[in-house]
Amino acid sequence: MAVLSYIDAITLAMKEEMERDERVFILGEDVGRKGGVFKATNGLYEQFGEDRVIDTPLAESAIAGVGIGAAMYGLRPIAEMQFADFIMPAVNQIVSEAAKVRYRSNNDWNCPMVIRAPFGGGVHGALYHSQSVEAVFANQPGLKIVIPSTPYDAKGLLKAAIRDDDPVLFFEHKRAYRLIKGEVPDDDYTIEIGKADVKREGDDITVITYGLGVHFALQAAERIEKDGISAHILDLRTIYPLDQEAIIEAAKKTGKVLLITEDTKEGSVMSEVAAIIAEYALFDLDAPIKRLAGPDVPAMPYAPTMEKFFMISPEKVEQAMRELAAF
Amino acid sequence: MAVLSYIDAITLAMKEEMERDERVFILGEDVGRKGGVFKATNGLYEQFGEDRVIDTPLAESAIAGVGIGAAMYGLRPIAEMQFADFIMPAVNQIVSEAAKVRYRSNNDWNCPMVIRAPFGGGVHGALYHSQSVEAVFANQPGLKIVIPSTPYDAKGLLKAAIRDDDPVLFFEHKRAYRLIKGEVPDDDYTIEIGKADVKREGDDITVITYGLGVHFALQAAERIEKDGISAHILDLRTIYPLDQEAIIEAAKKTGKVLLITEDTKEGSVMSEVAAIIAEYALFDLDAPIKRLAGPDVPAMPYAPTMEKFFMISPEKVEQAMRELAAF
Amino acid sequence: MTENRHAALGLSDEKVLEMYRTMLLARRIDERMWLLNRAGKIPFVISCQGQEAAQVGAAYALDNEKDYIAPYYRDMGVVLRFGMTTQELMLSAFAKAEDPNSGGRQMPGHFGQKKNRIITGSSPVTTQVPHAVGVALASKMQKKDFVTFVTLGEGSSNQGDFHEGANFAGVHKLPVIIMVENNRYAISVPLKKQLACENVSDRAKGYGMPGVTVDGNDPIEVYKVVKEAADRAREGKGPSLIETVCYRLTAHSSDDDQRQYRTEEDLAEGKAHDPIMRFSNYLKELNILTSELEEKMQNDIMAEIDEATEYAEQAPYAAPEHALKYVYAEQEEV
Amino acid sequence: MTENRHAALGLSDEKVLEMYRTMLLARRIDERMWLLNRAGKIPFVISCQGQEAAQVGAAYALDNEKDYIAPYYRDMGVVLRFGMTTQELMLSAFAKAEDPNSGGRQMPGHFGQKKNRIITGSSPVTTQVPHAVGVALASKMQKKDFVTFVTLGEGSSNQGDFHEGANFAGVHKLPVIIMVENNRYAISVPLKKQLACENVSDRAKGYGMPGVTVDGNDPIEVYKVVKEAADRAREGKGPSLIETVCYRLTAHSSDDDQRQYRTEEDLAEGKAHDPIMRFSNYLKELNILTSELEEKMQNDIMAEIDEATEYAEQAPYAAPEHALKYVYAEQEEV
Ligand SMILES: Cc1ncc(C[n+]2csc(CCOP(=O)(O)OP(=O)(O)O)c2C)c(N)n1
Ligand SMILES: Cc1ncc(C[n+]2csc(CCOP(=O)(O)OP(=O)(O)O)c2C)c(N)n1
Ligand SMILES: [Mg+2]
Ligand SMILES: [Mg+2]
Repeated sequence: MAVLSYIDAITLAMKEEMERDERVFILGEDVGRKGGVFKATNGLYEQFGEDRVIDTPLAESAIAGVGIGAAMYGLRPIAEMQFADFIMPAVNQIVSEAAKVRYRSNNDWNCPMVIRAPFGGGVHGALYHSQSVEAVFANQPGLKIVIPSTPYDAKGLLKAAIRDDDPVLFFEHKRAYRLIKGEVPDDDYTIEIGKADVKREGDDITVITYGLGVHFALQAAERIEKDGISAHILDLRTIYPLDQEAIIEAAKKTGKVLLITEDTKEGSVMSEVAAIIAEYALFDLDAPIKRLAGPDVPAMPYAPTMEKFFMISPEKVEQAMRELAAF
Repeated sequence: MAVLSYIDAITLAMKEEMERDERVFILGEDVGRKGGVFKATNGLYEQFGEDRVIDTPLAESAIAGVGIGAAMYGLRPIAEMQFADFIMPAVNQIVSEAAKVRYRSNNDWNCPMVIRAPFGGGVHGALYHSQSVEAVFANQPGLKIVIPSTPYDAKGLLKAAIRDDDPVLFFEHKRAYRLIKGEVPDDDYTIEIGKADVKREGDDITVITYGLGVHFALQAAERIEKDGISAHILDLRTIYPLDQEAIIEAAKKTGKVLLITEDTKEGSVMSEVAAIIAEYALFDLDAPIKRLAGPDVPAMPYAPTMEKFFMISPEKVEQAMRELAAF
Repeated sequence: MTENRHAALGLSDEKVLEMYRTMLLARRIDERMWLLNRAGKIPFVISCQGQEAAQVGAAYALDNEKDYIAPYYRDMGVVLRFGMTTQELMLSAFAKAEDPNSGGRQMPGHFGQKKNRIITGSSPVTTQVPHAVGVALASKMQKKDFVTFVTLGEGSSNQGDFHEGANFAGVHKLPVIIMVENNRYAISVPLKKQLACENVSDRAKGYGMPGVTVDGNDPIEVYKVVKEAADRAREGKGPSLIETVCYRLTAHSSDDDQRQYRTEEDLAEGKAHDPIMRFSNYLKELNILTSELEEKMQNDIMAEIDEATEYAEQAPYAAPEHALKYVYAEQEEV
Repeated sequence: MTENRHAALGLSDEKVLEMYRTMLLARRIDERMWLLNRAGKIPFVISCQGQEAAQVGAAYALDNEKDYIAPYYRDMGVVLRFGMTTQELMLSAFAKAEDPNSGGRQMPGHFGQKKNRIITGSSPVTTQVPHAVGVALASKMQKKDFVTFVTLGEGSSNQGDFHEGANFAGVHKLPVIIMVENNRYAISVPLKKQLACENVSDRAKGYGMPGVTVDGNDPIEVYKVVKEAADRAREGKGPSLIETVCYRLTAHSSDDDQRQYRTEEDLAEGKAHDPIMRFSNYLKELNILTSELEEKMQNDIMAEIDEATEYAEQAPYAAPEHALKYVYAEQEEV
């Protein structure tokens, strides 16, 4: 078992799936010769050629829309949006088309497509290279949205997404790309989409989060454990549709729930998580459901002072966890 | 004081604002000679001419984007999206641009623009002429989203939206257009954006909703009152950013909360309302926070059987209210 | 004397008669739907009337056993040629469970039928252009020789998706035919408020593809240019843009009243160019169609429509709970 | 002997010297930013290098006291002419509170300065095209005689917003100039994978506007065509599309390594066409510029940049909590 970075696990998943199934292909901006601006498709152009790793014109609605067409035909496109922030021109194709193909045709057609996009901040990306965009889509039945936190999950979930018969948005935290490393089996495994994962067992407080937040929570959990506070950490992994059962179980486990997202707070994915708990586990709660999130401002500024102010961090997470434990 | 339909109140608001301020103008598809496919701009082309009531090419991203440009210059565009479902091609302009103009320029530029769009179902509009799209936008700081329920509110809120110095999405329930009538003062009043409104005082259960849901709740409240159940009804009116104070107060009032939206449930605006209550009024609750919403399917089907199954109704609302009261 | 223009294109007399019948069938189904709508039996109609020549001319130039089509809402003439039946169209109009397009989930005019390679469509205009380009990309990648055919209105050619889709097809030289059915109106907005160029086909150059404008009232002309485009596509020479100019003979849809924005003369001009009348005359002048044959054709068609209407009206709606099905692949629903 | 090409256009020798100085200033600021980036002092640079002639030629053809501009990220030459100072550009590079573009909220290259009518820009490419069209619409509605000038890259001309914006401008005959700075690459993707047409300006016809392609390495040529377009616009004759062809002399940005996808010859060809060198030669051959004058210019510029850098480096960042400000109009924030 090799130790891989988060991004290498993603590259590996695509490589293996492209070797396994000739219907799988990649399209996006700079994904070919350059191997992607983050190098997520590194080496794939060389291995599979320009017909299966397609440098498209600079037009996201076409990247999504052409992918949808190819997927409806029966291929398995993986479309890359260069930054999640630039998925916005493709919203109509994703929401009106990909999400609704199966439903509107009464199961006659389907759209087995993956749209990958790097998201998230803390990389001096400023307003338009730092956003969390999942909340825009996490209200559209027909879509699935996956956000892995570890290299292991990234590989298994991306492979599952590519094999899925429905459209999957796959958001990758760009700061995790090289920061997060972990063991990744060489064999061909998949992880079921729609299932959250307990990343740490604990008894005093429950933290529910995803993406980079998982690592921040794990680090903070180590620290507060020294003070005898035991944190239970649930990694959502699929943030739409949510794994209600796992959420309810995790909330009930400790009765004190902290929800963490890097996204701005109001209307985030964590609102739905809170609503699920308030609807199905209310009487098991010993504390108000707390949310730690970005401030409600349009996006993360460039200047380091303001970026840091916006961004969640292990310290902010630790403080929120301590406060909740003390409640 | 005249009794006007919901749509006539909207037309009147635009007419008055265009008379009052020559910077106000309308642009959209078929808004001119035809007066809009729903007739919301009826008579305005005749009164103000084709330069101020502009029939645009069929291109929503341009309708939004050209409006944004004109607004940045200092005009006050009112852009009509023919159906809320067709706002999707304009998401990039709305989310990346309109919402962020002020913030990204550090208050140097702003974007005083209104985007109106008819939304909602129960009109045999099928998948693409029935959607509630507010959840897509109700996570974007910089935007305000208004959804009036009555002719009175519609006029006052639309006038406030037009005078607002920031972008406002103004969603109008298309089934309310001619169904809902009410008294509308002739004078020039506005209603503050960002404030919810108690539409009915009550003690046993709290219903929080907006749009057509308000009327369904009011009807149901009348009926259950006969059985001694007293319902408190809060109309959100502005669904982003939410009026937290009013929500918390309404929830605390009865301790039993029912949230109603016509949108699909997961990730709806009601998730945030639930989260606010679970964060700030948890210990005042006597029952789990219940949500009545559309099923999590892509959109409302055309066939009357399935449309009815999807759509909320006074009967469904009444039942949910009774169940909550009995809790 | 009228010149025979179809023979030189390889169209037999039987073929053109069949084309005429398809045009007439489309027109009559459409007319019936308006009647049903006005009688309160179906909530909505959107018409092919005035565009049958373009639709049928184009569809016959394609291979209806292997090509893919991404039609827009007016394309009844196209889908009839590609195998959708009168009964199926009526099931769709009545929104019944058996409707092959959507099981009654979508409005009529939202075509889709996999077995006939009719790609499922939606309401937001022009999204089908990138889809068709994607299917054409698949065709090229898989080294197939089918062509993908996509249509839209002239107003819709102003959407970004038209530009992005056409450009993608041009760059990758994909086997796709983009046909704009220019009926001079987008609901109430006339051509000159939609486009500043003379012809929609002027846009082709910007995508490195040939662009041609033809009389959309003449199925033979349309057949000719679509056939050429299909041949080019199959030979690996890439996409084409075709504009068919015609008239919209009805209101935009059953929800519209076009007298609000169209003059009497404008409407009369449209009627004067009715492609059905014109093609009928052409065939009669060449003695391919006779009045008797036409009457029989009409009678057959009316019987077919009566039967289809009867069937569709009686057919059941989907059960209410069917609304919950097919959000995701079945196995996931449990 | 070199022919004087600027006099006939009404450009005095002082004016062309000023143009040259602006080009040189842009180049030197840009080069300094790269040094600062490589020294770890600023996180990001995106360059104007190779496009200064097009930018400055165009900007001088506009009225910098009344016209509006919606520049894209490379347009340092344009914003310098419109009044943004070296110090302001450096404040932006260092993301300091005083940066007039965004108070340090946006990356450098995201221009905006209301007092100079520089419309605030974002990162998603091409969104500025409809904005410029909207400002031009306001100009027409308010019967003003200013022109709006908007730029973008050739790759960006494939976005739907280009099409939708240009079409809107064409239909409404708006006073807007759309200039595509074609540097043959969109990050790593070469022109032929972006567009299938010969020239980006081939697209103009589809919007009913004139389209012209000029040598983007020659500020005089660019001045000429932009001046003509501005005159047309002011006379109510509507929009124009201009394509300036040039080379990108740097990597796409400080995050890119262009040797991954560009050959040595390609890079050398760019260098050989350096517009600064070329314009310097032109001016020298006409005895408008001397080596002494050029040296003095260089020295002045370097002093200006040194001072600006020093100032910007010392200047404070915005306070952390400033991140909370200006989401909505102040009065609403309480
Ligand atoms: C994105 C989008 N915007 C608006 C509409 C509403 N709408 C339906 S058809 C139509 C006009 C289409 O005109 P054109 O493209 O010329 O086609 P035609 O109906 O004339 O055949 C409009 C505006 C829509 N369906 N989709
Ligand atoms: C909508 C969008 N998609 C992707 C990007 C990422 N991106 C930034 S610049 C660029 C290439 C632009 O190429 P071109 O338009 O030719 O301009 P150039 O940089 O060559 O001047 C890309 C893909 C973006 N900024 N916006
Ligand atoms: Mg039309
Ligand atoms: Mg370029």
